[in-house]
Amino acid sequence: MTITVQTACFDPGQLLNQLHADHLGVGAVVNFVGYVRDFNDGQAVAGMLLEHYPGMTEKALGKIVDEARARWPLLSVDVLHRVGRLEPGEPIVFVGVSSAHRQAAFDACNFIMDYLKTRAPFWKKEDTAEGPRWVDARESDDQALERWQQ
Amino acid sequence: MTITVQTACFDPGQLLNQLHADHLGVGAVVNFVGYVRDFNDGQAVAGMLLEHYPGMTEKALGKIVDEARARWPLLSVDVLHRVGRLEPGEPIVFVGVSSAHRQAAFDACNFIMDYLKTRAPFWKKEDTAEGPRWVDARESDDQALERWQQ
Amino acid sequence: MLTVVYFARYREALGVGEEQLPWSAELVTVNDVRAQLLTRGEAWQVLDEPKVMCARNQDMCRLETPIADGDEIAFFPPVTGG
Amino acid sequence: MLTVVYFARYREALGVGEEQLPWSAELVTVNDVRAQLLTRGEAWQVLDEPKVMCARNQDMCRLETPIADGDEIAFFPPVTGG
Repeated sequence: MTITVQTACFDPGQLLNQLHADHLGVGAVVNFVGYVRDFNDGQAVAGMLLEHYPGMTEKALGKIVDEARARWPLLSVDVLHRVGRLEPGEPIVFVGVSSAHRQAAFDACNFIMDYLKTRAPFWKKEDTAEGPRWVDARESDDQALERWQQ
Repeated sequence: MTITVQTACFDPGQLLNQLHADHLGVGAVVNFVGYVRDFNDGQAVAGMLLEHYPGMTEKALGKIVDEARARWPLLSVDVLHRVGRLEPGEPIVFVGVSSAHRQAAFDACNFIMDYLKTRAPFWKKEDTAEGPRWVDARESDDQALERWQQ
Repeated sequence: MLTVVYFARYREALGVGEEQLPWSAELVTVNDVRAQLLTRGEAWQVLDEPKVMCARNQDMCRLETPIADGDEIAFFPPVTGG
Repeated sequence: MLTVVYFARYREALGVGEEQLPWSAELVTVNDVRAQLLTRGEAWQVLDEPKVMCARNQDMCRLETPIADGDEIAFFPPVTGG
């Protein structure tokens, strides 16, 4: 299990391949990669600045991953989230989960993303033609979280 | 959209990165990779032979992907499935989906895998210490499919 | 003429992967083809398994699916890819 | 002593990212700290937003969460990572 918060860009494909990495009990790997889009909420986006809460970020991600491991039989979990300046097209976040079983991997990856979106202290500030703007949280992300709390 | 059936091994990380490939509207990529495990149903597995129904395989996968595209707003979909001889640790299948939105990508990838598992004409024959054996279909795979049919 | 194809465990049990069957107007559905094959003897009873799957012209179908002259009919056990 | 930290939109609106507040026995919950901050004037009313989030010692908490001397209390808007 690795949790990484970094400013440097990363290679999602390399992280995906490492998740499997010769563990011959791995039957299924599911991963999510979030990218900076060049358009959001009706405006062109030239880049973004990602702020976080150092210390709490790692702690919050660790708790989310622990909760996922308690719910599903997982082999490895890899979470990497960038902070600082990001350009359109660059990867923001990688969440990869390996398991012997397909549905456990799907559910755990989905769960981790839903919690990360609503419980990990990151904030996006986009550069638009009208200047920088803080991204608003989405109602749909709160709803996504509720699925796991029933 | 690409659908590939091939005997050659492949690099999942490379396929993942290609899915994004400079399409700046992609916000989310979810992908699944299935690997040959070295153990299944209580027996060590030394490898497997994957049989398929040439012609129907491509057609069936195409229909599954079309159905996914009809249900969710997807940008690209990439399905690769191997046939022939496979060794433990090698990737069997790659399903990757990109979308502007996270949950669409998760659901579409999960849907494609559930349909592939029950509707695409592939059959696994494992090599075990007691000789080759055809893998039995799982009841749980049929149940997984039913979620999407309600 | 019908082309009939078999896969995986069925192909092995039957010792044949593909064959031609003469077309006849009595063959209304996929199941009629299956019934005819079942008369061939012991080995062919694999096609009587409750979970037998079939396809018509490379589309998954039901045993009740109507067929036509020239069709490719497939019988196979539940699939196990992915 | 309490350490109070602010992030993102709040940090910008308040013009401060971190400060020390003297501990007092009247500060029973996170909300008591917030109430004290709200008396500072206009800019501080961002902390009165219905969706204000808070953390105690780097764990997400509720406004009703009890606090203790030496704690690190954080206020921030809803998170938007991922």
